[in-house]
Amino acid sequence: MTIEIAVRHAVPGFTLDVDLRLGNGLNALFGPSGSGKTTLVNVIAGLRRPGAGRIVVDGTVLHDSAAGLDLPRHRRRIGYVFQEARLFPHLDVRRNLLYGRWLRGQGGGRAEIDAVVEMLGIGSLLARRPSGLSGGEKQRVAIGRALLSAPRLLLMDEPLTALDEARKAEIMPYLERLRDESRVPILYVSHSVAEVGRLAGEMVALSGGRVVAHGPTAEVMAGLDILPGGVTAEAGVMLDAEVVGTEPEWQLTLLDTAAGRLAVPSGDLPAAGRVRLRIRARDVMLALDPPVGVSALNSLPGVVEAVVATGDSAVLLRLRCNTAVVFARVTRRSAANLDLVPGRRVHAVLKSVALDRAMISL
Amino acid sequence: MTIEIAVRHAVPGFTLDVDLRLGNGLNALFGPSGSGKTTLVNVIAGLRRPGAGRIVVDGTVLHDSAAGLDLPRHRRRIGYVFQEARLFPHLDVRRNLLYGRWLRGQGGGRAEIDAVVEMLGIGSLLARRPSGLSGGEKQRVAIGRALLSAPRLLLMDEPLTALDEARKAEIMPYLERLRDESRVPILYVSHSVAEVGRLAGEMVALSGGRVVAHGPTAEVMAGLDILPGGVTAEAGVMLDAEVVGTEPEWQLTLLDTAAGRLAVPSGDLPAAGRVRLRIRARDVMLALDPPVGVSALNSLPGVVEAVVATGDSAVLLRLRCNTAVVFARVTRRSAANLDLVPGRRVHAVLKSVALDRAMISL
Amino acid sequence: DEVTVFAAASLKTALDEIAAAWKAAGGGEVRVSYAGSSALARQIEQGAPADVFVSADLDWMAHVRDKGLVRAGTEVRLLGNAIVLVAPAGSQGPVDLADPLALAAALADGRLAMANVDAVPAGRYGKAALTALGLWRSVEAKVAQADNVRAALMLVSRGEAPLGIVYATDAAADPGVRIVARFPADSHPPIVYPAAVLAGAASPDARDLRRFSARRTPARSSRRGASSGWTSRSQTERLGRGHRDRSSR
Amino acid sequence: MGRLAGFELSAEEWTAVALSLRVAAVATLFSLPPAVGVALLLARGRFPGHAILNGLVHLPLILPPVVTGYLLLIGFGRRGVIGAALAEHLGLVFSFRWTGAALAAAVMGFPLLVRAIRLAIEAVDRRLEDAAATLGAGPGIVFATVTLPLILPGILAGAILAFAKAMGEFGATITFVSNIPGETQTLASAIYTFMQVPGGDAGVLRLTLVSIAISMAALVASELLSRRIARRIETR
Amino acid sequence: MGRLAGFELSAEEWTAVALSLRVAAVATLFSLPPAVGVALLLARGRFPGHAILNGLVHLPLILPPVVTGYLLLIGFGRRGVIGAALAEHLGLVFSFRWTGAALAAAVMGFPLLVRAIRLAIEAVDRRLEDAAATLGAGPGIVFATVTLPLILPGILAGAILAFAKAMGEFGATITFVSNIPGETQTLASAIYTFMQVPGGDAGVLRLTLVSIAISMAALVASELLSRRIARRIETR
Ligand SMILES: Nc1ncnc2c1ncn2[C@@H]1O[C@H](COP(=O)(O)OP(=O)(O)OP(=O)(O)O)[C@@H](O)[C@H]1O
Ligand SMILES: Nc1ncnc2c1ncn2[C@@H]1O[C@H](COP(=O)(O)OP(=O)(O)OP(=O)(O)O)[C@@H](O)[C@H]1O
Ligand code: MOO
Ligand SMILES: [Mg+2]
Ligand SMILES: [Mg+2]
Repeated sequence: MTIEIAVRHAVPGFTLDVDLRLGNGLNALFGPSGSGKTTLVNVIAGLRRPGAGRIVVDGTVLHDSAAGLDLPRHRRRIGYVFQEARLFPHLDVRRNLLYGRWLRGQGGGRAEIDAVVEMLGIGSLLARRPSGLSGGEKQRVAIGRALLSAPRLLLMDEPLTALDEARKAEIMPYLERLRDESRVPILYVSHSVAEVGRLAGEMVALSGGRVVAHGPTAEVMAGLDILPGGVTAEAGVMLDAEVVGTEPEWQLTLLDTAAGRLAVPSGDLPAAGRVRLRIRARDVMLALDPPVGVSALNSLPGVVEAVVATGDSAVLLRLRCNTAVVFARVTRRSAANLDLVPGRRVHAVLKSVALDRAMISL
Repeated sequence: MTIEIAVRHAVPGFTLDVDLRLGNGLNALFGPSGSGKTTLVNVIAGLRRPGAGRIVVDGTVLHDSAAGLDLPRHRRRIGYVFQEARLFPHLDVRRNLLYGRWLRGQGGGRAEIDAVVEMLGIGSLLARRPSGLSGGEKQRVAIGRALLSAPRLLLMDEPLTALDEARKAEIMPYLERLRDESRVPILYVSHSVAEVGRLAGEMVALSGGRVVAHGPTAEVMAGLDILPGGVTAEAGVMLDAEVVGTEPEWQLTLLDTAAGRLAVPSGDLPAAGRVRLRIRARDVMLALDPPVGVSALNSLPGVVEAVVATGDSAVLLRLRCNTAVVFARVTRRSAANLDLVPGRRVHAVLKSVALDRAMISL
Repeated sequence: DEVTVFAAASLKTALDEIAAAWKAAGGGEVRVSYAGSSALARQIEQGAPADVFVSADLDWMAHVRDKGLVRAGTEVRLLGNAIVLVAPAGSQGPVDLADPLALAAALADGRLAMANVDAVPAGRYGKAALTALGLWRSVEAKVAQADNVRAALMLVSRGEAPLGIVYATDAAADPGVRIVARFPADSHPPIVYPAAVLAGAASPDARDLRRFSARRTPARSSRRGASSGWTSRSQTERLGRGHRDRSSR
Repeated sequence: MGRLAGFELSAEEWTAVALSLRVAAVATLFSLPPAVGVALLLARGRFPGHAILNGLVHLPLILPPVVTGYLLLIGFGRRGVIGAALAEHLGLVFSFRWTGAALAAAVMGFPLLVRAIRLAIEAVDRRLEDAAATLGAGPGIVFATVTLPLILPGILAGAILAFAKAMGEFGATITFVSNIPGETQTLASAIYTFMQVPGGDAGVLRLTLVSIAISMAALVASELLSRRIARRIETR
Repeated sequence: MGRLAGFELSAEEWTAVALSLRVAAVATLFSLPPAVGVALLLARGRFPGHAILNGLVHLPLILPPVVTGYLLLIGFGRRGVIGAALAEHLGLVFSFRWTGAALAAAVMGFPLLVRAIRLAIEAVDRRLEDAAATLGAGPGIVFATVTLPLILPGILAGAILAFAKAMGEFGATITFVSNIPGETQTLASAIYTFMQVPGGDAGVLRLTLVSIAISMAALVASELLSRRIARRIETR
């Protein structure tokens, strides 16, 4: 399944102009406030008619200005979690949740409903009306409503912002399963690199209505420094990894990546199979010799390939560890002290606890 | 200036019951979705009348059920950034911004207005109406409106959620200045430990309408593991620090803390004076010997005092470095490998880049 | 059998009595629809299910007759009336209509309450009488024209207007006013309430009811007798003689 | 009819009361669906005849009621263009029937009904309708499941206005269907009749009080209902 | 009155047109502030007499207009309790004056005005008012700077209803202040007069068209204005 979006939409003072082809899975839409994320999502949902363009989802043409085609919004089968909850004030939470499902004639699926309700922690709210709900409660109901409407494409506009970390940590694995098992493609708007890094296979960075970066999340993340309003703290790489074993007594899981073997906390990780691991440049410490007597369990030998970017006090280095690229952010002084120039052999030292569940996507 | 809040407020299915005495500065209100944060803030603002209780801000009694006293909301001089923006749809952005200021007869202060507009990046929106603004734009205008109303207490309900990291990074120093210079106390609701850690002197953790932890942010943070829906990734300590020098060629600033001397990126830090530094347990690596040939610039000698908490795969250790407490989170395996038991001498190794601006508050 | 009568609203008291008497005398049910003559005439024109039409003046009866909706030879002058000048009950003395200045003087800066002088029969009779007496010009600007006679009467009895022109029957029924002058019968077209059986009448009783009514005018039947102000049938016939049916406006 | 004083109603007056209730209820109920349709068109539609439709709807308010009644008589009377057609094809006769009184009341109350519903429609947050559409609701379903429930208080407000108007209306009614006891004599026309005769004041007072009592009961009921609905859809 | 056919208006008819405009405009403008006040009370107030106030406001709709006119006469006539007091202390005379026609029109239009404004008030998002209060706005200022601007379209809608009603109202007017050319003879009374006369149809048609034209112009103007306001406060 692919999503093709080539649209131009102008309002006074702002023009959205994108040409994107997105694959299956969860695609992140990233960019500063006012960059056009919501506008793009609205155009896809049919809530705004683009000035010109073409939108095709999974072979179905949703819109084609040239051909005068415009599929009515209610036939697009697009689930949309709005930036503001938009719950129906006259329906209780249960009816809000089941609204889309009921319309699509999918009354059944009790198990699925229960699972969603459970995951969102809204079981006790079912009989309530939206007016008395807290901000985060509203947001959770809105997520549930979209999930339960059996969409063929899910648009989520900053769905987790009003939620606490614990709740996010419960919802994210659900989104991962949704992405992987039900194969519903998701377009996910977020300001959080952590969320995007964990969930998104591909990532689109918008700025001023235009696409400034697009590609596999790992690659785009690596270049985040150069993004407008850069999020240096989160720059890093994503590595494919295979679970090759566990150390049950320590609750550690061993991953084989192209960069080498790494031990990470087991948590809810599977005992076998493939996962993806994000390694932030700021979490990588460089040592000239293999470290001994330190608490960090992971140490990957590698070579400095390049100085990617230089800031006031820090530099971003590209390392090659085995066949993989890993980034490391160190102070300029350390880079000078250790003579971290291209060709220099180093060890990338990583604390296992820094490779926690937030850094791993299934 | 102090804030005294002792209120009980019940709605069907939920009871808020708090008794708090908050000091000056920025106080964080933290807790899972539905824990009563917005309810508490509404009670303080006078938007909900508590069933019983007493609220005193800076000697002024805002509410006293026993005495039958209830200061009308518009006389409370409380600036409130709502969880949803609540901009006036019939006024343009400029008039929205100046609404409170105009009412308090403070037409002047062009410089302040310009500074706020600049900081929020809403200069180009001034003539627009709220209806066409993006989510983040609305939120920024709402922040500006509250800031400019010359409040004696500022309530901010998740004010930065819809903003990108870059924008947050611009607004946070402003809030710090507000807190320190204009001495307006702030009650700040947030789910983000990073924000809270950076901004808040004191922190209140709510759960189910009750205060489950309250104290200096550093102390509460240290105990975050035990909080419901714990946010282990962010646990750590806050240290008072004095700027004792800079290394201009490396753009590094040297801080003296009770734990020892640390080098951090200079950024916009002052060349002298006091700051506070947050050190997350997950960023601390432990080494038995002083590390050499590594990129981490900071290494603090210390002694393991206690194993504070033990999780599946990690342990949280309390170290004493000089006179200060520092926490370190390491895998259980490392703790066993290195025999990290109370009394063990270690070196806490910290990357300078991990001590970036987000970890330092002025 | 039931008879449906379309009658001018001002006849309600009189016709209710006649209907009761008719029924007591062994007649069938009578349904009376009271409304303005103009409305009733237009409704008859549009095929209303009425058997008998009782108009407040000759004009609307003529209108209906001209449309061929009246059964020939059934027209009678059912009731007669007179117009009088009234003042609030507590007011002073009579007004001499022969004196060209008396009426205007009695009004002072007050209003002369009348029914609409262009549209409502009572108003038209009053205007004709005032004109004939040479008084119209002196009071024209002071006339307050009401929707109907009852409203004019009320203006006087409530003291809003010092004088008013109404039917003798109205003046007699309202203790709030007193008659201060009577208009000579020849100063205005005859005040008659013509009744006729309509061409489309469905009830065979209609003819009898009309005859019955013409015999039992309230002037004779009513307990209050002549004090009700209606003129007897004989007077009515007499008054009508010598005038064209359609009075000039 | 006799009894002019005293507060018991005569049989004929009870008939008028019953008829008024029936007329007002039927007029209000039957004009609801077209009123909702027209209000929707006026609130949401952008079409050439917008101003004309809007004007037409307000016409019964602008015209003196007797003129409206006269136009109804000409149009919907036995001999009227529409009246004749309706009688022939649908067997629906208005002239001099209580149905005609209901038609007159419906027409007179229509502008009030439409305006109330239109105001309610214009107050609906269209973002909620957008949300319903993304969940698969077509325009009809969006209307039935989102718009309609949200405008219910407005519909109720309009209905109570129309009902009250129907109780008080007589100008158009008496002109269109006359004032036939038991068939078209409503409370208002009965009051009018009493007003036309000397000494009718007691009758006027009596029937007026009845009319007020009925309308008040309807008013209070609608307020309670409306408050219940409003509580459910509070957005606060 | 003379001319029954032909489409030019007589001098007297022009006077009636001018008077109708004045009466309708004054009635609408002067009833706006009390209508806003009453609508606020009804929409927001929780007080014992709520149902009674609500009933009182609807009374002119429930009562046949002539009864309303009669009550006005009793209350505001020269000899009326209120009328006498007003005349004495404020020099404000209603009886047989155009001001009385305006009062009658205002009273008849009041329920329509109040209901429209009340619906608008009930649609206001009170969270915005709360926000204004935290910014230092007392109840009066909140009303003036937030509530009022937001209910403007509703006020406009009510005003146009009241204006249209004032153009068409004659039952209460003629009963209260009678039909004095140049003083209280409005277009509606003139039309009514023509209706009473055999052959008056042409006159009815002519004046009716004038009345419609005026009201249409007002209607179109209000629509345009309302749309401009609505565009400004769109929340979409
Ligand atoms: N009127 C009401 N009736 C019943 N429950 C209510 C009512 N108002 C609020 N609550 C409940 O009170 C609890 C606290 O709500 P509050 O808005 O204070 O939460 P919060 O801490 O701000 O949450 P969030 O982070 O999601 O905004 C919620 O569970 C909410 O559902
Ligand atoms: N009707 C309009 N008129 C003018 N500008 C508009 C209009 N609608 C949207 N815009 C502008 O378009 C830009 C993109 O808005 P959009 O809502 O897509 O931003 P966003 O990327 O979703 O931002 P955020 O993260 O703050 O939600 C904004 O600057 C907004 O002000
Ligand atoms: O418009 Mo009227 O004057 O209520 O019948
Ligand atoms: Mg957005
Ligand atoms: Mg909240």
